[in-house]
Amino acid sequence: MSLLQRDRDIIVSNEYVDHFDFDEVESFIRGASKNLFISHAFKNNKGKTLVQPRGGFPTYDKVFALYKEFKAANVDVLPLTIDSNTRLNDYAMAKKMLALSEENDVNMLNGYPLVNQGYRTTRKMMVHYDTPVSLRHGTPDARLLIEMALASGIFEIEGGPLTYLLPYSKNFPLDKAFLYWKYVERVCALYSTLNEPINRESFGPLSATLQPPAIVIVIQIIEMLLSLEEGVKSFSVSFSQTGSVMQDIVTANVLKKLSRHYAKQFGYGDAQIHLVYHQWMGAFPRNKNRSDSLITTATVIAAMVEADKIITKTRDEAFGIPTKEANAQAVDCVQYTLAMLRGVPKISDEAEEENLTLQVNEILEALFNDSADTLWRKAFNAIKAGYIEIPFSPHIINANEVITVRDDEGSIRIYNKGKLPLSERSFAFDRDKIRIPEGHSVVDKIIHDIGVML
Amino acid sequence: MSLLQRDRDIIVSNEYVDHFDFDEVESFIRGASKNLFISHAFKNNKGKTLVQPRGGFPTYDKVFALYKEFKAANVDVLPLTIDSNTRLNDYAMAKKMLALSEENDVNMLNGYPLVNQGYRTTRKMMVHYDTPVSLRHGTPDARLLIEMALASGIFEIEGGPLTYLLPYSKNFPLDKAFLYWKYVERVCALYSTLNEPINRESFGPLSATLQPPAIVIVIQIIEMLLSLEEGVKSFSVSFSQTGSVMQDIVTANVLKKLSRHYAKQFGYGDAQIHLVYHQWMGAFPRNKNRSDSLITTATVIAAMVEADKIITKTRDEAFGIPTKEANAQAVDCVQYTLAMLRGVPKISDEAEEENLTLQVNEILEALFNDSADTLWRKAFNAIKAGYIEIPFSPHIINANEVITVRDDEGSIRIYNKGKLPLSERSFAFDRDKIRIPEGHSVVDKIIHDIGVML
Amino acid sequence: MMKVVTGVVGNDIHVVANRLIDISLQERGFEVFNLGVNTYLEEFIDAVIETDAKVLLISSLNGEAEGWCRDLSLLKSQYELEGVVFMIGGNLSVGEDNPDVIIPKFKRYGFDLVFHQSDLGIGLDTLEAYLKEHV
Amino acid sequence: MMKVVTGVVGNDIHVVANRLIDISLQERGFEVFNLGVNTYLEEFIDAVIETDAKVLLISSLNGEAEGWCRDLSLLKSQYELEGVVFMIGGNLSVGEDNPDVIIPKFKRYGFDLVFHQSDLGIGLDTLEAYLKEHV
Ligand code: B12
Ligand code: B12
Repeated sequence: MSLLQRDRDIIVSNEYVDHFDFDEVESFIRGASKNLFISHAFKNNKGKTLVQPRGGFPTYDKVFALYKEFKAANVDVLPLTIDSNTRLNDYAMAKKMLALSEENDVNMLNGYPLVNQGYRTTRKMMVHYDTPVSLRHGTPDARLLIEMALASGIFEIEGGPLTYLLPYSKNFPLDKAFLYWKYVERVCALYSTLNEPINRESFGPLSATLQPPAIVIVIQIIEMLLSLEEGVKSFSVSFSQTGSVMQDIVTANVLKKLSRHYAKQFGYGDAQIHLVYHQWMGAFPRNKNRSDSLITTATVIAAMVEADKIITKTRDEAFGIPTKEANAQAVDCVQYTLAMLRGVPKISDEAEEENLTLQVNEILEALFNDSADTLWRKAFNAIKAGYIEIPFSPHIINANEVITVRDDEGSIRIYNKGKLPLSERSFAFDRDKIRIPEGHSVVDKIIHDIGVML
Repeated sequence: MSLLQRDRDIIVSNEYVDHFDFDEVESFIRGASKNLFISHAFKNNKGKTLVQPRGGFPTYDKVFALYKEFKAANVDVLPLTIDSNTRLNDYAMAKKMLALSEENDVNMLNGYPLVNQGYRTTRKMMVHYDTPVSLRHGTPDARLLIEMALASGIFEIEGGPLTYLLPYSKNFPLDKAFLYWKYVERVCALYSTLNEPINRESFGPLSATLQPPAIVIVIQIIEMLLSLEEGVKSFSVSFSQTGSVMQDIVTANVLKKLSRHYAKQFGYGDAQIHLVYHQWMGAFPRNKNRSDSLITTATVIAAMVEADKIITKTRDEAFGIPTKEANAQAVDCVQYTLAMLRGVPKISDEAEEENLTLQVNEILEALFNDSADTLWRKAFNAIKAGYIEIPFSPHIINANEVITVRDDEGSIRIYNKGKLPLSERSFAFDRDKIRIPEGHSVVDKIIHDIGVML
Repeated sequence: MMKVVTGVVGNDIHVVANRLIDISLQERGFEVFNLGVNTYLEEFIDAVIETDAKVLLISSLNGEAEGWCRDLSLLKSQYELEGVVFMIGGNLSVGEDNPDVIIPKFKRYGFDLVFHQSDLGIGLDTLEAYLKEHV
Repeated sequence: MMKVVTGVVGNDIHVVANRLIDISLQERGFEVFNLGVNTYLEEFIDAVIETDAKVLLISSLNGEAEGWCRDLSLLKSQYELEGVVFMIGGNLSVGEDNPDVIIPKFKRYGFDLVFHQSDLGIGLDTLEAYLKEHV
């Protein structure tokens, strides 16, 4: 028995898990319908931006009904969003809340408690809908969760040691997160040899609040490399609407270019790299019609950046977990908009792209130059040293020195670079574009810039 | 008494018009609030795209209520859409239907019968709202109508001898239309000396169905020149969403450039020329949420082409005259979208713009070379000869030879050039891009291309 | 070939549907007399009599159909129009309105077949079925 | 300076509002003990006792407030917490819910001031007014 398998046996031996039958799972995946694999859809949908909502409810029946609604709206990829207790491996609380939800027909969880529900039950739904499903969680230690997901027929796993830790956790140890995600990558790689590849996706939106593109791209590339290192063959890098159309375009162009560049440089030129665009992930307006406008605007931008997949929001965003109807309506409108948009121009901005490329390369170079022996240790050191940090992280390891605000065009610019290893030149490019209105403090400006879509 | 004044006296002596007091009207305009003049708003709103809906109801009270709703949605320019009996100078029918509408509280007219309502009544509303109002009608003989409008405090007049005839009339004589519009221009020019200039606007959407940009631009320039010739100092050229983002951008760039170029060449370099963008004017989807998406998409494009004004549609478009609530909701969402959009890139396409410029110049050159002595006669001859015609005109003078379809990018291309005086080269540029799918007739393709937003 | 008179009633100039209706009727084997847009009820009746058409197919898009068509029964009583099928379709009211109200109303005005905001293909299928049954 | 303990309750990691609340409370002259996100009710109570704070201001954004706060009265009965103002705000339910249902519910759980999806400024104004009246 391999070392990995020994770990896996331990992981699934958990009081909240029924007997986990690895052989049965393997043969399920080997024979699974191609339609369950997003990697397959990417290959066969050349040109069409796949549409994926978010969503999850505590009970099986509610998720089933949600999927039905999505399918009627012509969804391309179904989501399975996990509740936040499961995200923090608090299966006891999840179990209690699931029971309450089932008894009282009220949602006491903000997502689907996949571990408590189990893979035998969940798989029924996946096979029934025969559509790619993406696992959305935000879990630093997702080992058990992804065993459950893959066994259920969910063949896209979102997240990564940085993107699911820095925005999603307060004090989960980062080194452990790296190791736990290594496990995830390995299991994904293992299963990728059985049928179509399992797709891994990084979570570019991070804390969704004034995230500078350079940091987003650096983190995307690190997580991509960590995944490809373990043998994953299909990977999606992602980012969310910045608030400036031009900055979205520049970010997409550089992210596409550099992710492919580094994959190749590290010897993974055979991997498929996809681009995912998240509709606005920050604070939404409290007017549902305006939210619809924001959603459509994001869709137009996704078409402009030629995203392989778009992840949608809903008109209920500012209020709470959306109803299935509101969620499906967004899918329908996004599909309509993508289908109706024609003659979308291909745009670029050389100076912006050059500087962003420079910033990313500078940070990555500092990271690669770290003396540690493995990439994850280099990344770990870089974060500890503050060479990489994100604005508005709840995590204690995050340096919290970098300050970003918007320039007059709405682009997010680095105001204080903290310990980011940026050259004077690449930093000045950003910094020089910032104008704090007279009589305003930087804090005023930050508050204003967070609320830019309200 | 001037010749013009003699005509004016005759025009307003009509059984449907109360005594028309020209002196009083003149002194009203002289002292009118600057806020009633869109020409003033254009000057002071540098950069902000003004938002104007469409709308009109038969009764005063309903229009008043409509305006209230629009103001709450932060409208920039109010519309006054005229019913179609008034458009065809059928004041008797308009009167009858207005009476029915008032008695039964049901809308028996699809707009406001301004002539029957009279300027004394209508002006009260305009002064009350103190906001620029734009007259939307579609009337070939608008002489009486515009006297009423200007006397009411409506200081933007849409239309022109071609744009309000070819799409809006079956057999109204074109030569008369030219002369009647000359009257309109003169009255507008006259009043323009009293206070801020009266703005004239041409109606670029035409029949809103597969209109090739070259013809739209040619017609915009002709109407602009005819207006400036008579002394108008503020003019808006316009076009409607083509269905291809790139074609919208190219059309806007060429329309802006050439309208200014010809205004200057003809000696009217002092006139203000504005660009107006109409949200999709063709057949709307019968799904209101999708209509909202179409409206937002159009708004994003308006920002990309840097329109001075955008004219909005509503989610009710496919169903009927919109409710005031639906209409105001569109205004609110368009304002939200314009305000929230940041970092919108400036785009162009050299090859497309060069060819479109060539096509416009070729047609205009043929027109200018006509031996007639005045511009309107040259234009009249050009239309009679089929040098200018629009697809889907109900008018008997329209040659109906030109056929247009969309290319694979959604751009409207000339398939059959009829008698349009296009060079082989500029025609081939369009024609070569057309691909009729195998097994389809051109008629199939046309029907498909009309329904491109459904 | 069965003769059909068609056109758009009243002060309505929406021509796009009219062009498509013309083509569709021809494709279905009718002989079409298309009076185009902006045609008054009397003109339609005259054309039906003149051409001896079996079907009068009226379009209205701009919402003003009612005002222009309420006198149909009157006209029908003044002329010999037995056996002619009267059909109307398009967008038959100003603003959004309920087909359950509109359709009976136009039937009362004297139309045999009424289509409010419905598909042209379905409308013409219904016409053909109706003709098979009644003529 | 009046002491306030604040933070985000339960397994909730939405930190943006928490940062703004910290700044706003300081600007209003409070001494702030910010426990940050992902803080359990017991930790809040411990901090209130330790710092002798007069206000406990809890945020919850991810919809799970109810599950984490229903035991407040129990805890209040176990510790000496007289005179402490208990306040909660943010987005207090999963999905869209009626404030008229939510606010009384959280009051029953033992909160003095409850704000569901309301403006921070108004919430803090109300707090200050409440403090003037009651303390
Ligand atoms: C940004 C964001 C995220 C970021 C957070 C990054 C971070 N670490 O902070 C990311 C992407 C990581 C994230 C993750 C998740 N999120 Co989130 N997120 C948002 C979003 C879009 C904006 C939140 C924000 O920063 N707003 C800006 C701040 C300034 O405003 P605010 O938080 O609303 O706070 C204001 C007021 O509420 C008020 N206020 C707050 N506290 C208090 C207290 C008092 C006393 C008073 C008076 C006022 C007050 O003042 C603040 C300033 O105006 C909201 C939706 C929205 N609002 O548009 C969803 C939202 C809060 N998230 C939600 C959920 C469910 C999640 C997840 C569980 C994932 C999921 N299932 O989709 C995870 C959370 C995991 C976890 N363990 O909690 C839901 C909550 C659902 C509900 N209540 O029914 C929301 C509403 C989205 C939705 N409609 O589904 N999220
Ligand atoms: C293009 C258009 C115009 C163009 C027309 C150019 C031209 N000469 O044809 C322009 C811009 C000039 C225009 C002008 C006006 N228009 Co217009 N226009 C439209 C629009 C956007 C599309 C119409 C179209 O071409 N559709 C494509 C064709 C193929 O579809 P269709 O016309 O709907 O016809 C289909 C069906 O109805 C059906 N059908 C039609 N007839 C029949 C008959 C039978 C028997 C059957 C079975 C089926 C059938 O089959 C067709 C094919 O599928 C519609 C709104 C919409 N539908 O999205 C408004 C619309 C028809 N217009 C409208 C109005 C009011 C006007 C104006 C009065 C201006 C105003 N007040 O805004 C003027 C008309 C002046 C006049 N004298 O009539 C209103 C009508 C309101 C109502 N019914 O309540 C509409 C609905 C817009 C709105 N919501 O306000 N318009």
